[in-house]
Amino acid sequence: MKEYFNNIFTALFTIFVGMKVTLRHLFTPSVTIQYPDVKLPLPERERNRLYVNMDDCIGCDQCARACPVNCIEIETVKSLPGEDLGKTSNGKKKALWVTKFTIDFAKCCYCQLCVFPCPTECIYMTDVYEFSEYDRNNLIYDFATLTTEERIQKLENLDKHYHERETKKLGRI
Amino acid sequence: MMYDFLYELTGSSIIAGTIIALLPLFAFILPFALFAVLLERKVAGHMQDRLGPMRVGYHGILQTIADIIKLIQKEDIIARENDKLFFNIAPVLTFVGSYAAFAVIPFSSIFLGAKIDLGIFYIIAVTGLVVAGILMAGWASNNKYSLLGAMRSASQIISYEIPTILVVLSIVMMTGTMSLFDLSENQTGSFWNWYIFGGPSISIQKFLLIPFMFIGFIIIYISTLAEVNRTPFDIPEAESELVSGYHTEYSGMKFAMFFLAEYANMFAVSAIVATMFFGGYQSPFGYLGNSLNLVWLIPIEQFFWFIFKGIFFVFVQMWLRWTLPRLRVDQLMAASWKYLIPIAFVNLLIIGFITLI
Amino acid sequence: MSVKTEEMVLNMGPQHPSTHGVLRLELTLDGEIITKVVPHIGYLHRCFEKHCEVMTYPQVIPYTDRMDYLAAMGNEFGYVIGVEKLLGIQVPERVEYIRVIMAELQRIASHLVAIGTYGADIGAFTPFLYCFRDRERILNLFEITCGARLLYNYIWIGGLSHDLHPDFIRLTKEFIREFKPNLKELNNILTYNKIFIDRTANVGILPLETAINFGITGPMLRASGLRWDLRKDDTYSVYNKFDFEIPVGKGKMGTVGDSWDRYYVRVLEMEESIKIIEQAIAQLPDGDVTSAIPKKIKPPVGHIYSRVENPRGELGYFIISDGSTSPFRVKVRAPSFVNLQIMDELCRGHLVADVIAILGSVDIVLGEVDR
Amino acid sequence: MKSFEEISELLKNNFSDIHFEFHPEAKFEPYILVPANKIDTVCLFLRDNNELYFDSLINLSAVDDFNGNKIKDDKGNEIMQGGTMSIYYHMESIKFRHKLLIKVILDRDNPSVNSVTSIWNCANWHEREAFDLFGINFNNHPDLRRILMPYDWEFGHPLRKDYQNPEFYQGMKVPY
Repeated sequence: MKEYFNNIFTALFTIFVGMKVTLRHLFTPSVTIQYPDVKLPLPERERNRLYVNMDDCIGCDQCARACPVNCIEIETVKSLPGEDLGKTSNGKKKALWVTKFTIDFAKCCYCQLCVFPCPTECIYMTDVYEFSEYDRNNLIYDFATLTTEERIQKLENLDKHYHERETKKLGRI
Repeated sequence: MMYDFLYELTGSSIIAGTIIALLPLFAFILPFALFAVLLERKVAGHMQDRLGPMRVGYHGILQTIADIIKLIQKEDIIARENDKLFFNIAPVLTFVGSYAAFAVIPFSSIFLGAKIDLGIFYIIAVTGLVVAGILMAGWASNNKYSLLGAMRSASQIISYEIPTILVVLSIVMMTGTMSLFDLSENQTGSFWNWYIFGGPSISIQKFLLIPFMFIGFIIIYISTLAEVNRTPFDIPEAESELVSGYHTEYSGMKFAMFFLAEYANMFAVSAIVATMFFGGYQSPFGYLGNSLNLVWLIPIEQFFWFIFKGIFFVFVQMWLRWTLPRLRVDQLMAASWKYLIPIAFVNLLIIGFITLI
Repeated sequence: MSVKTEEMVLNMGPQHPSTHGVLRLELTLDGEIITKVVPHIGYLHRCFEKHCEVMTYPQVIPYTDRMDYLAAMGNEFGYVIGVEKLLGIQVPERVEYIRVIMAELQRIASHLVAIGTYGADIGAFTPFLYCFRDRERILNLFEITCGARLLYNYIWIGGLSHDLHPDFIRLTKEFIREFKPNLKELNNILTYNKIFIDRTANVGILPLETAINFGITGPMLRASGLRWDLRKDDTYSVYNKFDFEIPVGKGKMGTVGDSWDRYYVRVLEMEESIKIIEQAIAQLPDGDVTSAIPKKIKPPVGHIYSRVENPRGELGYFIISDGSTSPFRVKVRAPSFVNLQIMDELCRGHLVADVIAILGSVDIVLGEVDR
Repeated sequence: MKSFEEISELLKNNFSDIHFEFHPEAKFEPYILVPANKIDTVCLFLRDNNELYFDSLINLSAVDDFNGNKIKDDKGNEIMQGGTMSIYYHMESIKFRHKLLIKVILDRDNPSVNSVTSIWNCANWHEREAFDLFGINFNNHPDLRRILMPYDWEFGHPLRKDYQNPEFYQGMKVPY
């Protein structure tokens, strides 16, 4: 019998204690913010969309190798000996034409493994996180700065160059 | 009251009757349901440190209207395997069950549906319809989960009907009348004359009754909570187990009917508790109308007080919903049969003795 | 003439609000009483172990985060300790302390999810939101240090990806100061609530022998009364420098090893984790966190089994290396995978509503079960 | 707390007929090589002997050693002939706090070994996973069916090194 009344008492007591907690929370200010109008400031080490600063990129393929999901595709063409491709910001001479540099953000897992090995720090993460698309292919970003004809033209120079060197070598023998 | 007034006005009983029948629905229940849904979501929000709906209208005021429009334009799916007849009747029946109870609830001295002197008896009989509606819904949707949910809710409502009746009996025994109108009239004067404080007469009986009336109030409040399927007794639509019980298969307007029935029932139940224990439409501190002797102001004040008490109890129901976890089915039955009913019996007995002194 | 009752098979999941992910429980019911539970898993299988065989050692770390996505720091910790043993690297003192702080913060965050969803399963929705409001603060701490909120790739082989953020210490102290009263408030609203106790006490009792035989580890084993915690019994990293107790189930509200005990052990563990964090912050040495990170990781041939005390139990990595830059085989002993086997044993004879209570107390994460 | 040598000693004189191979100097973890058909008797002894009392099996991992000879099959992709597969049993005694690693080597073409589920229930799903991903079948296992892959996956066992993804599975393209 004692346990019977004890049950009733604890039931009512704990219900009232619980109600006291929720009542107190009725008057504490809420924590939610109205997202599209109010946006939380992001910390500076934030990891969102990647950005590649193409003038510094020397086409060394370190980031593509470090990526666990292989979402970075780079194609480079050797420059002809005479050509001058300009310098990177820290003064290193560029030797490769980067004809193709695409990052597929549908596959990217934002793990930042590509940012660390880059010798010229040209690939880094920005704080843009609202870039959803309707079509998955739009998420493949192409960073290469050469227009399409230039890319074809670079390839031809290279073949012509090799061809000349072959003939010269043949010629000499 | 209202009926005689309308009868002289329109001259024919049919028109007066229909107006009286439709008045509570359109004048009160629909706006109340709109308000209660928004109140529930706002109360839930702020109790959980969040804001609740803020987008539709200023601070989310038009949210329920948006919900209603959404539900209306949703497709009303009737599965091939459903038992068509019962599937369509069920929501109507549950709504009628709770709507019919409004016929006798005294909103104020002049506005009263029907001044029958079997008030409470009629209400308890009519709320029985809801059980039939739920069982029909559960069976007709031909889905394992709904059948389980319907079975559970039927057994729950029936087993919580008994403590309600016992407490109602103790009130009826004490006051001698079953008509809600007389009940409210007896509790005039200040809040000290309310039945929760032992009724109008100043005598030894009054002070003896106070503790037992309080116990009676707690029992009836808990059991009406169960009858309306609110937490901690909302097992029929326990999302975690039965994927929302008997109204799983419903969509569109029929689901809105169930939704509306729930809120109408919530208010009906808290109105009955307020009438029986907290002096229906009586104001706790006397009327402004008397002091300014504007006689026509009193019924409006009474209407205001009644709505205030009703909404306060609806708020407490919501408050409980967002604090307590849910009981299991057998614990729910145990709570009713082992705890509420015995205590209600003893309470009835003691009140009987006290009224005999 | 006995009425022929036919057993009803009820499929709970894989899309079910309270199975904590894509798990299908096939319940055979006799009326409302459960006679058999057959868990069907594999809906979230992403072949982690096949990935490891084609990735280099550092590239596997983002994959380990995705196994138990609620305790990503713990997963990285286990894997990185294994590879460091293979390479024989000794990590600077500061890295060890930061790893312990991060692991313990992750334990609090993971237990908050476990407790919040457990309350929501039983029907109390409000504590769920209180727990998530506190968890947001921990995620913000992780965000300012390594940039991500859930899958960090922060603990690297031989060190860390970033050093602590300048005001990380201040924010952590602030969090701890504000978290303690919240924990007490959580106890008021949920732990000692009579309805919650009725729903969880004496439900799903796990005796100690069956727990050990089924290989159960973590809060479930401790709730059954055994004081077994890898941080103390098989000490790794610098856990021996802190003093903290291991909470054990005492059957306060029912018998030892019931669902309430499993829940309550997690609440006490959060308090212990706070103690560890406070001591770790006090003794945090200085130093460079990226000094011991090797440029080329080619461990010698051999195999190692390294294990770590994750919020859900013992997470073990069996790494076999064949001398090349990518592991030959990585077998993961995921705690949720092992703890889930006990569901049939625990749920027999209970009601349908209890299955949800028991599953909540077992606290599984499907990413880890299916790997 | 028994060291690896004491455990080896105990095993040697209890099972004189079984030929054990002890590797105390193995890189990073000493292990004992046990013949495949005797694994359940040895494990039962290890669990029930009250000096050793290995009452908890931590982990059971199957490894495809991939050391047979590679040949080309008709469709041009290479498959493995011969070679071995091994299973590692990590076990631990909670009472005496000592750990042990037991290795079993099986033939790769039709690997089969006795199941230890009767000794440690924990092994049940580990063995089902080994069967599902490697194709090792465990004799007298309570219900040996696939656990992680779909139940009707008849394209072989994924974690084998020479596993080829099927083109279509029930009409769905597999490699996306």
